[in-house]
Amino acid sequence: MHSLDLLLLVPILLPLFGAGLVFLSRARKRVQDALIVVTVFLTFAGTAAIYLLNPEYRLQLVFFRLVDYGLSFRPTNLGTLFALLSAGLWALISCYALSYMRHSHSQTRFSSFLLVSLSGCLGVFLAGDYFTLFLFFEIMTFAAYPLVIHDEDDEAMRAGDSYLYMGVAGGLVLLLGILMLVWSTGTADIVPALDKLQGGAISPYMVALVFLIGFGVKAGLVPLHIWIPHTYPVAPAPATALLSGVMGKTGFYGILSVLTVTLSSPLPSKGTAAIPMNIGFTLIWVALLTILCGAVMALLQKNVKRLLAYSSISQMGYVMLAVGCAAYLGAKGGLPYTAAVFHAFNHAVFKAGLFMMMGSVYLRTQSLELGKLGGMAKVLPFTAFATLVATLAVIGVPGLSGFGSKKLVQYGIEKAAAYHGEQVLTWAVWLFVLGSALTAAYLIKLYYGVFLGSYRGKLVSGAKEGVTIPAVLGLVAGSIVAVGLFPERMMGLMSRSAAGTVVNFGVMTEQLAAVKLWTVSSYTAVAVPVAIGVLVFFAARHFKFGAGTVPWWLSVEALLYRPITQGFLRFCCRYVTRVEGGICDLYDRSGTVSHSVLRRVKKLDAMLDEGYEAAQRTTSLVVDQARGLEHGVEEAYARVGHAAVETTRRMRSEGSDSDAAEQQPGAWNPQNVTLGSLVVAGVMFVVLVVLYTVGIRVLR
Amino acid sequence: MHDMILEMLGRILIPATQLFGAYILFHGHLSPGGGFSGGTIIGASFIFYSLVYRFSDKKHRLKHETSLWFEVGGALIYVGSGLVGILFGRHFLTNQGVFPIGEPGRLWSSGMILLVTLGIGAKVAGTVFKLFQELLEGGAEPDGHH
Amino acid sequence: MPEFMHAPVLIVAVLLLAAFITPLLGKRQAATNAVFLGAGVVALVLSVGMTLRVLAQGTLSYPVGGWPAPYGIVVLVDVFAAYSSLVLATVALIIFWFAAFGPREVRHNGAYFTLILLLTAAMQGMVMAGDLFNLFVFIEISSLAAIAIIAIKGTKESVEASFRYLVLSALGSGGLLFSIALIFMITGHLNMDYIRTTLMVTAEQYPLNLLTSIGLMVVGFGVKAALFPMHVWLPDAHSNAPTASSALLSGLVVKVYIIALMRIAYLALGLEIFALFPIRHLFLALSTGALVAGSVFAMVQDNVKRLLAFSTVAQVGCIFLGFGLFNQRAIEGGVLHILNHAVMKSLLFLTAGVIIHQSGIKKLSQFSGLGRKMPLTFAAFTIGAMSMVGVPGTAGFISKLYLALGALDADMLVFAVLILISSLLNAAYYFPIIISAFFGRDSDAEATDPAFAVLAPVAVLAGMVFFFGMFPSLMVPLVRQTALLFVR
Amino acid sequence: MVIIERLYTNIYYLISVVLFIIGFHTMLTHNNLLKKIMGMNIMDTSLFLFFVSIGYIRGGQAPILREGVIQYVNPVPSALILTGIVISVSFTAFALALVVLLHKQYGTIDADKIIALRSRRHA
Repeated sequence: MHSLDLLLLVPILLPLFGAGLVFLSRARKRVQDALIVVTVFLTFAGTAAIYLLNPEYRLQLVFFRLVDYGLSFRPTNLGTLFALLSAGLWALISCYALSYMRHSHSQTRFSSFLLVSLSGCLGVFLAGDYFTLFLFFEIMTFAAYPLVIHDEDDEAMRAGDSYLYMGVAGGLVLLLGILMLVWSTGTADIVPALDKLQGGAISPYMVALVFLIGFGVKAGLVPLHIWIPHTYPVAPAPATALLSGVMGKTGFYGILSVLTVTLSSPLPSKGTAAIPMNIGFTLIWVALLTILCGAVMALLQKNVKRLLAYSSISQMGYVMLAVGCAAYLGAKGGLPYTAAVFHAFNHAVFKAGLFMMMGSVYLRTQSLELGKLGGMAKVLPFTAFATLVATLAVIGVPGLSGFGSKKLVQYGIEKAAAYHGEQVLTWAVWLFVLGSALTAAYLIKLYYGVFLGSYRGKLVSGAKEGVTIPAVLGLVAGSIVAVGLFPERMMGLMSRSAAGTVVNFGVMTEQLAAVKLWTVSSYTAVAVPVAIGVLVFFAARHFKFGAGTVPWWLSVEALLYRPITQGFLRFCCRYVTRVEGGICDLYDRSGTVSHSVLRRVKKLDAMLDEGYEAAQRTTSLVVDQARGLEHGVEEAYARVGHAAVETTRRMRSEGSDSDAAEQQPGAWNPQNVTLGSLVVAGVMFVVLVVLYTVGIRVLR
Repeated sequence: MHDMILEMLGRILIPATQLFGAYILFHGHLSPGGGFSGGTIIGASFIFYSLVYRFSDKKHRLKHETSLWFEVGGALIYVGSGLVGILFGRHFLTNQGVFPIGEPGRLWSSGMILLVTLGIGAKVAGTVFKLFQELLEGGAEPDGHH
Repeated sequence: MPEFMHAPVLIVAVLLLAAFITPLLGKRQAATNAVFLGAGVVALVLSVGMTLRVLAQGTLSYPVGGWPAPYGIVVLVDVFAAYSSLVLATVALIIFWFAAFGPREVRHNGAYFTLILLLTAAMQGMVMAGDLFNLFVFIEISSLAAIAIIAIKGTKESVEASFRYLVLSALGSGGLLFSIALIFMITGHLNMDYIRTTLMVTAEQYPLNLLTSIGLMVVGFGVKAALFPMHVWLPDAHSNAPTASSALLSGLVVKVYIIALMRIAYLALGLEIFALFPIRHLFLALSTGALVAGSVFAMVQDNVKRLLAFSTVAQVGCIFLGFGLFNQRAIEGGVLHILNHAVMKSLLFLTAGVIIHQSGIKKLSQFSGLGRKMPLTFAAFTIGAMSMVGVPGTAGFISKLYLALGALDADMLVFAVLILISSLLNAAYYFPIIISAFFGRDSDAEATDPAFAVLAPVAVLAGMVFFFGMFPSLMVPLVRQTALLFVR
Repeated sequence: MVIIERLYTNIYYLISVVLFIIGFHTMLTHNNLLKKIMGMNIMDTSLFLFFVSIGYIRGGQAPILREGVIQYVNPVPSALILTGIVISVSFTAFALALVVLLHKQYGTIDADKIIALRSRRHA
């Protein structure tokens, strides 16, 4: 372990440490603020150092063996780039949050979890294997929950539920994907593994699908996006800025890693090359669906933050489109790869900026309903200007950051359409243009609704902006312009992040060199969608399109998720109660069965009883008879004895006259013992002896 | 309340029962019998004793502590004589080589077996009587408030 | 380490001695506590020493009284026994600590401690017994003590629940004794080693006896371990017991029977014979039922302790799943889950007890806003719940991970998905509690965090949840060797 | 005849199984708690019979060394059953104690009535 490698711990541990300190210093507001600022900027500095060092040193840090796989940090160029971006945005947004949340409740909780989720987010970008990535992914998900539900009203709680359960479910699906990967390849490291996957029992498509679902929840792919429109509007502006600008990018980062690193092989054969191609092809269409759904839904919204939420979905669709193209093109996918990274980068900056700008509007108006707003340009001229810059950047006006990246995405999709000769993909190009037009339309709607016209509501007078918020917004706007002015240089920076992926560097450099941004045709390529967008906007305004609300039952949630969850629960309950009932039934049934058996036994018992009784009766009968017989015999004996006595007496009286014995014939007298009684005693003795011997035999 | 017949019977039977129990107890290693049987018989004599005096008489009443001491003492004798083996560097409950073994067939003939039997007997007698006592008078208050 | 040669017997003897001395101390609270905790500490020290010895020198076989195996009683401490003993000693000590200094729910603390010590001694004896009959005796002692520590609360429900437990437990014991008798009939031995060697010869002659015996054994242990369709006694019993008892019952007692069953499986029956009958598939089916049914039933509970009890039913299913899948990693997962679930379920039950004691609220629907009034307690509850859900970094994640990998190893993707679904279901019933406690509307209930002495054992358990989540490698040598006992 | 022969040789096992089933059945199906306990005892007794009869040898003597005795009954089952009896006694005693408590609290020892009383209280 190189000592420089320990630098990797700074962005992970410093925010956690800072969060602890912030919690401890909750009594002293000034110290707390200072701690937050110091922590985020130190973290930013650490991340910057990693970014600068990484290409040369290849920092890596492997820890104690967590399970079999260890906790490892092995940042890629892409990872360090996004870590730098996240830390930077986090620093800006934290400063913004200090001003924005000044009058809010539970500031300590908000700040602590802000820092914890920063740690989680940076952990995702710096992770060296999927287990580490997953660990920090989950930390981020859970740490962001208190940020989402900060307002604690009913709406926020409901949004929080949807955020949390989608997050947990996504996390579990992701875990399943990681398990599949580990099981079939034996490692969770982020390395090319397609060859091993191909031979395994689990199809690579399955793995890709599971990973896409797992990361897609965070990235907001349609139809996994349902938590976004619930969550973004209710979270405080800094939290939304982070969710949309940074945390959503972790999903993008994951998908990009899976598609261009894990599901690739260093030396693709014919069989393996088709797999990422097919996956990329599918992703392109999912991404187009995401772009269009997001854009249309954004156009229909009346709440500014909800509009921006759908806009985020739509913009992430662009990014995913580029990712799909990169996967589709394989080694020749350098241009769309750069496009994806570049657009993700830009989107992070301008969308975080837009949410913060709307936050500063909200501070003055306490409302973000488009119908009630208007004329803010007069109240907040600087914010209006910054918003204009950001909006135009999203639309893709030349000279601003969105121009270069959007152009690149368009080139990417055109390249994909040309590459394998799939005719269908030319349609994708047209859909792309349609998406751009819709984007222009809803952004015009946004800007028009908020800043132009006149404001009829009441302004919150006490809430002064201070210096921090304009400074942050200015920085964002400035960076948008700066990036927009030198897109080629940025492209060079972005393309460096393709190191370690399937992308062929040489081909990429050629492709990028061939890109001509500053041409008339590219201006018209921007102007046409914008013109269509303006038309759409006015048409929509004229026909009051988007004034009504979309019926709830048409949403994905009502159509897909709710029936599934409810069905599952109902199924479980019914099934389980049935099983439980079955068990109880079984117990009962066993009781009944044994009862019936026992009834039989009882009958048998009764029969036996009867038998006994009969036997008894017979025996008693026999005994009676025997007794009678005995009586008779006794009488006979007695008579015999009597006769004998009489005879004796008669014989004696003939000899001598004595009557003494005659008075007590029954008394014990040896003379009374007659032959008959001796016989009886003898018989009884014999019977006893026989009984005894037999009994002993038997008893033994 | 005194019952004349029970009392007279008790006077005759209780010593005899106890003597018989003691006999079985002490000859546990020589003939069928031993701690369990002997202890139960002695315990039964205690039960008989309390039945005779119907628990009314404070003077004749056996205390809970007494049966507790019987129980605990018996168990302690058992575990203690087991531990002696370990103290002598042998195994738990070792008999040979730790306790003096007399002539076979005599009362003192099998080392600690007699000791252990006595312990078990005390324990069982105490337990049997304690069970009886507890079933008659023990038990928590009806609704569990204490 | 020859000093620890006597440890297996001494652990049981010390606990028993303490159990007998405690009632003598009467009302002397300090002395009672000292004896009670002292015995726990000594048992833990002995257990640690014994485990180290077993790891260093292999299986420890201790002939009681110096008599050799077929005639004498032999205590057989292999890796599994050492591991189980260690788990028992550790978790039990923390629960002792709570029982001594936590909120008092029982009138006769002396008698209560006696029962707890007896229960612990019996459990320790059970996991180390080398012959079937001593195993049976310890099972009976532990059953009796377990029933008694429910009824000792003295409320109507607890007495009724404990009577139901007693009846079912007696049925289980009857089945067990019958099965032991059948095995004795076939083999003429009670010593597990000798049974195994004899069975190799005689098993083929008496297949019916053996089948009956194994069936009765699975049912007997199943009733005692609350395997899914035989769990009917558990929710009432575990939810109506005093807090420390609930923790002890749910955390340790239920699992000890699984340990005993599995020890019989590999020590006495031999795995070949165990594999002859479709017990593994039975385990798989029943544990699936347990995972789904336990979670779904937990979801609809309103009483916090009943919810935890139903969750135990599900988690027992998880452990059985590991043994049902029957490969290296799945068994490692099941064995680890014995420890992890012991730690986290004790944590949850103890915190639930503290919450109920401090606030007087049992119903989940009234938990709203309580978390802000007693943050430390609910933080501990949250940690336990997170671990039950299987959030990475907590102990529950590790065992679920192993189980899921084991399911994949067995080529049964279904069970990996099942484990994840059960995690999701866990989330669905644990998170609403936490969310409503921390972020819900304030209720008018009065509650504060208890004193530090009460919270300390809870805090230690919470620390253990994280510790075993971050450093599972500490237990891995034991667990791995244990799994090797099964998968040779 | 073979059947009778077989019955005769296995009469103890047979009787113990019959007793076991009677005990089991009594335990499960009777509502009266005392009868449940009786069932438990019958079941235990059947097991003791079973166990003892395993070790019994016709014509064997008590296993105490004496001159002139060749056949001994296997002492192990008897010794075990002694323990078993003790366990059974403690189980019974404890169960009886519980029944006493239940009677104090519910005023009945009928399981169904107790459940009815409980559910009424809950409702």
